[in-house]
Amino acid sequence: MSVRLLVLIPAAAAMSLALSAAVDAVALPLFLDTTGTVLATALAGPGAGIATGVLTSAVNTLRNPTFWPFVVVQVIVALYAWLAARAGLFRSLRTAVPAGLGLGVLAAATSTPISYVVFGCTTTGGIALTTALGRALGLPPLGACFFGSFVADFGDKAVTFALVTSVLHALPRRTAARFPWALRAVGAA
Amino acid sequence: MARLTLERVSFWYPAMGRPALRDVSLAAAPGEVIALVGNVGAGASTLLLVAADLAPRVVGGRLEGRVKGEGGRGIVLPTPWTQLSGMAFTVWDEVAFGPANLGWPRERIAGAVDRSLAALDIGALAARDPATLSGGELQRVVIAGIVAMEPALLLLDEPTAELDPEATRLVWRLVRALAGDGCSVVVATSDLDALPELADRIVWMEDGAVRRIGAPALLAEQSLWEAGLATTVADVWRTARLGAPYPLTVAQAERRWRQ
Amino acid sequence: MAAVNAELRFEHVSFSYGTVPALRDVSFALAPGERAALLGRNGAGKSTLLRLVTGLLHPAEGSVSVGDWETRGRPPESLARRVGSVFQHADQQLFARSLRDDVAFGPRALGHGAAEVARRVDTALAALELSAQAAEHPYDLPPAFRKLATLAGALALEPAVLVLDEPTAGLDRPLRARVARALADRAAAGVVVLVATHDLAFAAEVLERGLVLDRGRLAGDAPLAALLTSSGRLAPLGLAPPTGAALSAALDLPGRPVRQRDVANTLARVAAARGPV
Amino acid sequence: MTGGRLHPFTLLAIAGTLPALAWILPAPAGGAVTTAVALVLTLTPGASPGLTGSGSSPGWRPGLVVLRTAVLTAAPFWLFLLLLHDVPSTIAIGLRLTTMIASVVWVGALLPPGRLVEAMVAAGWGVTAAYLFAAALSAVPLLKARAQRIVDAQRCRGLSPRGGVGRRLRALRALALPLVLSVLHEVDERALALETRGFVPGARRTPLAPPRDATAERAGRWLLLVGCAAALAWRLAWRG
Repeated sequence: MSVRLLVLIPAAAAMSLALSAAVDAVALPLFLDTTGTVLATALAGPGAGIATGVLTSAVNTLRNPTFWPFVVVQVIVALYAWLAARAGLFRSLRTAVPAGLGLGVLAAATSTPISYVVFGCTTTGGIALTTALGRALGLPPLGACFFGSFVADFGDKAVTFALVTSVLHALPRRTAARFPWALRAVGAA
Repeated sequence: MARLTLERVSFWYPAMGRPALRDVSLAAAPGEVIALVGNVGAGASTLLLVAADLAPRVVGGRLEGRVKGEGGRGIVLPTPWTQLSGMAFTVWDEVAFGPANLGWPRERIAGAVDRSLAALDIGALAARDPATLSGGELQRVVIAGIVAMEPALLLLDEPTAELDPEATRLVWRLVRALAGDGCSVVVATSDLDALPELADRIVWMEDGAVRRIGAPALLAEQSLWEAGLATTVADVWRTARLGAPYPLTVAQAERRWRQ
Repeated sequence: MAAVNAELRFEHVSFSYGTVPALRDVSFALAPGERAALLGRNGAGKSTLLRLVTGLLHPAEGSVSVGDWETRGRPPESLARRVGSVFQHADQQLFARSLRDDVAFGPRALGHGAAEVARRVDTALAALELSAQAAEHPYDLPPAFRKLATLAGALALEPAVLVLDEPTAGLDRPLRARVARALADRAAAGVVVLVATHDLAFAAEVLERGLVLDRGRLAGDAPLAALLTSSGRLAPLGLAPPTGAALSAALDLPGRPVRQRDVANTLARVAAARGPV
Repeated sequence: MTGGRLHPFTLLAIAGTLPALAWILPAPAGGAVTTAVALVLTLTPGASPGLTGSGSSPGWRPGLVVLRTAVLTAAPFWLFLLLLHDVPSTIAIGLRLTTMIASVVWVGALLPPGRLVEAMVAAGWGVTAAYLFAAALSAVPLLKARAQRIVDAQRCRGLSPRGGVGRRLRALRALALPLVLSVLHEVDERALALETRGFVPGARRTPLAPPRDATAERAGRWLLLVGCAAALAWRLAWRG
């Protein structure tokens, strides 16, 4: 592991958590806390991505004590982003956003059992309220919980993939050439 | 015995066609202060990275020619906020980061850290969290972090860019003191007016190549003046079309004016 | 290119971060075309004052106005029509694939049409002699050029007031001269230029008035040349006269010029009168 | 019990054991005990500001501040649980969550990050693990400040963060991209800084102030682990 790639991981993790300042400015219900995980995977492969995801969860737990069980979701996101990068899905928004929506479903499906078992579907206020709405619509408990997580997750992951795509395309030539996976992720390898 | 020897060195950054260094030869002796002067893009920063054995080893790219360094080397880059270790939550630990990596015993680390904190006049910041420092304070902590490793060759890239005039004078005094203790220093700076008292030799660089090497008096010569690299006093003296020899500093001008 | 001319006015402005006072009862006015240096130690309130002009902060007491616009109640994005600003580490705000696109960000955000945006961008790039680098990726350029790019971005807003925080940090002498020329040109067109800086050599070249902040109070408001040649007034700020002014004092040149050109001309005149040196 | 001077690994072991037991032991008795223990722990005077620096707020005894943070973080969960579940389930899940929240808030407030890094280095873990955790933790406040500076700078260029979702997403791009690009651009410089200061991944380095790790504490940590395993085995056997 070169020092350069080693430096990328905590930088990407901290950057994910710092993005909350941008999200707050535009008042959108997004987390973007897997941006670093997806970006590190698209730039340096699954190893860097998983490490970034785990690190993001570890540091995030200190701010939101209830978030550490979702380290599993970060690992799933890294693996999914690896497949997307190998398929060069970051080459344009047209391929990246649908991939992001797909990840949204997968992330919701992964976080639902965790949310159900650990939190009784009250991970965040938003998820609890949408779960209650699901129950009111007659969905079974687990189904309602999935509905709650899905509404929170699918938009977030789609925007995350779109953001990573525009980052990869905005990268200067010199920086992109230095990361092993960047060119393949945008389908230019 | 030279601390640093560059023989006909050329260097290309990765994915860049044009060389950033062209056939550069330079040797730095112990106790000597060499100043690299040149406009943006002249190659001074690249030369320092090569001298610090970071290019091409870490930065990548291709190097031709021979680079020989003797003894420990440390470089201070011009962006202090990227130079923090990230592993220290107090200024004292931050300055101790380098020495600790060298595996020194704790007593030696403590001595080196306290000396370099005092040398940069930031002893009062020792317990502070580096994340809470101003740009100028951070720059001095980064310099202290390299000085604490007691390098035989100290490389400085625009070390005073973020500093106010008082801190700038302190850093230049420190460079002179370190050279006095035998350290060789190569510094890239645009603070030309400080060089007559600071530098033993001036290296004028342009477009990746070394145009001239000489004593500080170089900073009053016609070709440097035309490139905008003369000291302020030399520039004023020449603009006023007064005769040679051209004074470099206010003090020298005053002596010439009194004659 | 009729920039709307507007006066920058502070009236009894006070501001505190929580309970910590940053500015206390500051009043001054800068007429169109005036160029002022904002001097003071770190923590004296320089950045706070500049942020009050842009609308990032609003005064606790008193008022800040740009022409007939009072900043109270106006967000920065609205004041951006009249105030161009560049703060420290501004190059971290760049994100376009080319210098031209980034400089165009401001005019586009203000809602100007493509032709007007192009005109403003070309003018701003030309003012800083960056036209040759217009198509380059900002991150492929040396850091000094990225800093110039953010200044070009502020010029492209064609504001009535320009506030800059250490615009010359990290620039070499030719690039500092470019910034000086661009600011002098804007001021001549009626723009108010307010620059917080430690670089007194740069200030001497292009700025004319000195506002001195000390622990949140306006401790001085005087012609800059007088300030720059008086080491007595500069020392408490941790500053010393720039080399040109120091030479002018050391050689006892009449009129104490501070601009390098003026020092050289006065020196030539006095030398001619005295006979060969 | 001066929590502050316990070895970092002991603090982490305790903060990990309590929630584990809260899930293993039968509700609601198990959860009630672990919650009580966790809440009492938050009263141990937090000496220096810990990982989250939440232990220091004037006027409140340090301990009370930590307790207050834990209670305020846990309260909304009880409310939402009532919304979705009957009372017994609410109590069972609520107690487990409160134990977890109180434990994390307690260790967050009590454990100075520097001590944890030193403990990792002293324990012989390569500098890599300590670097990854410390670098990410220390970079968050710096990058958050940079993200806010970028928001300010873009608004000063006319960017309005208001408007429809479409406009706000475009605005988000102009606020997020600069942060990401500047961080990526600096990766090289950060690597150069570490290299010039002798940082070699996986290498051993001199610990500056290794926290004292008494054998009793080390035994205690193993005891906690064994205790959890035993409780788990008992619970599985009891249910089986």
